[in-house]
Amino acid sequence: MTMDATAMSKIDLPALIDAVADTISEHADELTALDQAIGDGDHGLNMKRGFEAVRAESAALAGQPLPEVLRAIGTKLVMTVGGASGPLFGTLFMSIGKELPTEPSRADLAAALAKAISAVAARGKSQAGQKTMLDVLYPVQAAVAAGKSPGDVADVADGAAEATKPLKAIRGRASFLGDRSIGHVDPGARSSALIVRAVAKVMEHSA
Amino acid sequence: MTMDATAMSKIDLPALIDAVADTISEHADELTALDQAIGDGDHGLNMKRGFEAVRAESAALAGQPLPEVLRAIGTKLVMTVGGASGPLFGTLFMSIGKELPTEPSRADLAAALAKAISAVAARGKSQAGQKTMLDVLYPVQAAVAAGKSPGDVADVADGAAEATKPLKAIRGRASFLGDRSIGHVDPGARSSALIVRAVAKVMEHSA
Amino acid sequence: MKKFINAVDTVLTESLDGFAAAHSDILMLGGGHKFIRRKTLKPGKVALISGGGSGHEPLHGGLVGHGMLDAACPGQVFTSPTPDQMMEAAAEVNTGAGCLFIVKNYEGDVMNFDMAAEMSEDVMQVVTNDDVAVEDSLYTTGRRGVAGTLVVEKIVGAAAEEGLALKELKELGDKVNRATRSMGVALTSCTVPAAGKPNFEIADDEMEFGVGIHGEPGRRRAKLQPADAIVEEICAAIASDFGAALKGDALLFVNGFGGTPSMELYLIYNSARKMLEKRGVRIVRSLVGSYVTSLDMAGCSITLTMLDDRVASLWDAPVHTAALRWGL
Amino acid sequence: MKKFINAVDTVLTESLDGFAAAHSDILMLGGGHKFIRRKTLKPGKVALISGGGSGHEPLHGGLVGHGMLDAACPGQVFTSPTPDQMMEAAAEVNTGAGCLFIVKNYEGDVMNFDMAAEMSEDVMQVVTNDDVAVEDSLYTTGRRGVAGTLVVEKIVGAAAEEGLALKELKELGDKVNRATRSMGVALTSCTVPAAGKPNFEIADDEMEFGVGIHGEPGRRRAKLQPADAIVEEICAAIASDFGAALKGDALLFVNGFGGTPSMELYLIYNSARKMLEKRGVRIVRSLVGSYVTSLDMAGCSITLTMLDDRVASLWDAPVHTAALRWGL
Ligand SMILES: Nc1ncnc2c1ncn2[C@@H]1O[C@H](COP(=O)(O)OP(=O)(O)O)[C@@H](O)[C@H]1O
Ligand SMILES: Nc1ncnc2c1ncn2[C@@H]1O[C@H](COP(=O)(O)OP(=O)(O)O)[C@@H](O)[C@H]1O
Ligand SMILES: [Mg+2]
Ligand SMILES: [Mg+2]
Ligand SMILES: [Mg+2]
Ligand SMILES: [Mg+2]
Repeated sequence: MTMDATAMSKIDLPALIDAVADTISEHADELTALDQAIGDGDHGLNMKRGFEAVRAESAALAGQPLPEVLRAIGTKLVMTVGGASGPLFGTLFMSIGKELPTEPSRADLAAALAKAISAVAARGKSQAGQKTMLDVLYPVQAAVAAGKSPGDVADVADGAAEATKPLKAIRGRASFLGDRSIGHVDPGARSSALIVRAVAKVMEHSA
Repeated sequence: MTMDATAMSKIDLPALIDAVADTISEHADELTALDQAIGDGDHGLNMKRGFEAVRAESAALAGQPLPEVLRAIGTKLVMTVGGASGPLFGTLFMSIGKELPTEPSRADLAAALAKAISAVAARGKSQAGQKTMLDVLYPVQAAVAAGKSPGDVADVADGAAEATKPLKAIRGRASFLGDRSIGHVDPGARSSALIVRAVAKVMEHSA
Repeated sequence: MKKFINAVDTVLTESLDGFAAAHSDILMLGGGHKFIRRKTLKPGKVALISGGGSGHEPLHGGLVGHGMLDAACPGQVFTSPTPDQMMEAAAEVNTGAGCLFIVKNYEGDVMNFDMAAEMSEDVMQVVTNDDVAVEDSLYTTGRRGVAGTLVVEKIVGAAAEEGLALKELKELGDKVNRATRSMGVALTSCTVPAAGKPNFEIADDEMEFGVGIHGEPGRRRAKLQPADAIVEEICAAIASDFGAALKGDALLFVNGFGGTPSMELYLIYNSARKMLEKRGVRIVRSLVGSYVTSLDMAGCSITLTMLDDRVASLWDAPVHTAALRWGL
Repeated sequence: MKKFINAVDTVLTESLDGFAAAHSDILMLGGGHKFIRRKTLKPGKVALISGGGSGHEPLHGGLVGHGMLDAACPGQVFTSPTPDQMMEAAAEVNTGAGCLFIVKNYEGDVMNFDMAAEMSEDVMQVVTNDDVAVEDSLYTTGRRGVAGTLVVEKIVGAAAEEGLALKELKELGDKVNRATRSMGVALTSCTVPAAGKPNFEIADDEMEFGVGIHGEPGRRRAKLQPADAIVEEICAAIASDFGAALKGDALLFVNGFGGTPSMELYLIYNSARKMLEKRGVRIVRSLVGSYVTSLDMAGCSITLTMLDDRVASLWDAPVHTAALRWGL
């Protein structure tokens, strides 16, 4: 199965929101534990608070077009997550929403993702290789652009998250640890991969 | 061997001071541990500070008559021990010094002890059976009055200290614990017994 | 033991040196670290002197200054000061109107202050005993003086500044003490530097109810409860002890024992305020913070003082000490 | 986890309610607990707004009041506040002269305040970054803002009270920040209520050197040292970072992280003061206490701010907040 415009526009948005909120909430303790190791131990709490707030508005968003919904999700995340991840994930969703047409093709999605990831990097003054969520987002965008299946994209995301382990953090709170940040998976990379996996599953089902 | 006036006046005062300071310092941790159980964990520290201060003046006191020395010891304890034990042990030594003639008989000692213990009880507004140092001092006085040998007096003191274990504290910090004070030896009773044992040993040697 | 120290024997003097250097505008040390005194004395004012074992900071040294104490005598950690300390402090800060000793009701403190009073002139004493956790009967040494002591020192300090005479101040102090009740709860013990380990061990789901301020065990060990349940039990004990006197305006003082963050203290305050107001008291003055501590002990106490207009205005009077400041 | 709480989700709001009730003479809460604001605003004065994750109390809410902040935005524990909080605070306390945001240099804080600034009018920002434990290079996110932030807020707050314009205040804030260096050491971690366990485990004879204020590990773990050795290492780091600027008058601020008793803080102050004066600085102002905390973390930081006469007099200017008070 490959991803196409049909799949995108057929997506069950409430199901998508539920799936993402579910995975984040289920993994909140794991994300917090990752953040305790090289950060301040709130990433799971932050993401859970944000995506549960999004879920609470899911019904209200149900009828609206995809770009609107994504923008609303982004705004909600900005207003509820806080920390570094709030503005960054918020910017990600807001930007995808801004860039995506109502009935997007795969190429539209790849392009929107590319722009949104640039917006995240601009907001974070960061780039690939600095042990952040970007180290998952860039390869995910590449995989989408290359036409990989949702499941394969999710595998790429998982691998990319795991691959942050040997990196030394240059951005984010973990950078304060210097070399001591080496040997741990970046929490934001892990949460990004979880979101990608959840989205991929829903897309596969709606295909 | 029994105690008599000769023994008393022949006593090597610097040796006596050393013996008491030694035993208190050696048992300071034990006394503190007893006080941690039912008090505030400072009894060993307090007593050690006091008797080491007394020891530091030992040379200066060497030439002086016994009553003077005892008064000086008491005053030094008052000015260095602090807590409840400072005024109480200070009063004990000061009063014995005040009551004792320069060449005391056993009867003199028993009488002086009786008066000094009353002074302690007055200062502490306390009496026998309240789980305090008095529960050692009263039987010690009785044993001295009864003509027991120094070694036997020290045994009485040890037994009396141990016998504070089942008592419920009515005076001192341990009384704040109510029934929870039961089952522990009173720290001041234990330090009193240690002092008696040290004094007894020195008296035996000078006999 | 995890502490910032150089040697257990010098903790107190090094800390006092730092304290005096940091607050040299307000206070100075007496010789041999025997007392902390106001830099500038007010001739003709009754001198207020308090003191007690160290480890309760900012009590009492942090309360030396305009509107509160003239001198504070720091004992060793959790050990009452010795009589020479109070005698020398009194000799130095008594400008002729006499001295009032404010003493927390522990036998050690009482006996040492008593001896000092016996050997000094023109001294009266107020003994604080606000801790309702301790039964006040013939079979105890009476209630402990705990956080309420700060309230007594503030009120009497303001009145002394106004020029009240020794006997009037003693009566006022006794009155404020009678109008004050406290009770504390601890989540951990604390470590006296020279002892090197905590006074008691306690499991992760337990608390000590009815503790004093010396890291000692309390009246009873219990399972840790939600904050509201803890506060309810403390407020009930305080209220029942006040009996019919529980009415009208009051000062609510939530005191941290040293290791409890202010986030939790304000949460406790929020809970206590509601529960006490439900019982018919009006909380018109408040104090929240770690003022009467037990080194690093985690825990807190709740103190309630019933106020009349006069006492309330003395509470509001200017104060300028290391720890308590307003109106100046 | 041993804390006085009812439920992890309500710790913050309950605590804020208590805080607002206890200090209702000085401040009040914004809707939805989004900010703490001065009760009485001063028309025509530039509004100072700070904020950050909670758990650092009394920073920042305890610094709202005359002579310091107009509003503080509390995030969740250790989590930067969200932009709507700063936007709503700005809308409410900006009386026409504009708003200065004082932001600690963490990416979360910076990004959230940036977003709020982009969506508000007439806002400038001062970003504090006083922590010398963190290398300031292209390969880091730059230095953290830690206890020095309080100094910036005090100085800029006094200048705002005098009527300085937004741009002047921004320049003053940047200048004070550049004249300020800090470094911290932790003996324990701390427990975020919602996480339920400490961020890191640490042995009884170890310390974390170069920590920030979020219970996170520091630059390096080391064996516990005597206080003088710890202070010497911190002072050396601060001094070498100041370089030639280390001369003349200075403010020495010894800050506790929450779990360290004031006895130890004053001992550290005593040691630091001597070591810095030996290096040629004159300590003419001092602050010692737990003002910029990490919940219940045991540890402390040392902050040094070089003072000129103008900055010293702004430090001395009257301030009346929950946590810092003098001259009023
Ligand atoms: N400048 C940045 N650019 C990209 N991602 C970042 C940046 N700073 C932080 N992150 C991401 O945010 C995650 C941390 O989020 P979170 O713990 O919620 O916020 P905080 O670090 O403020 O506590 C990191 O694991 C990292 O992936
Ligand atoms: N009122 C009293 N009468 C007699 N002995 C007392 C009294 N109060 C305390 N003690 C004795 O003092 C001992 C405690 O001394 P210490 O720990 O040095 O002082 P503190 O209790 O002030 O910390 C108790 O174990 C008890 O034997
Ligand atoms: Mg985090
Ligand atoms: Mg004791
Ligand atoms: Mg004691
Ligand atoms: Mg955070």
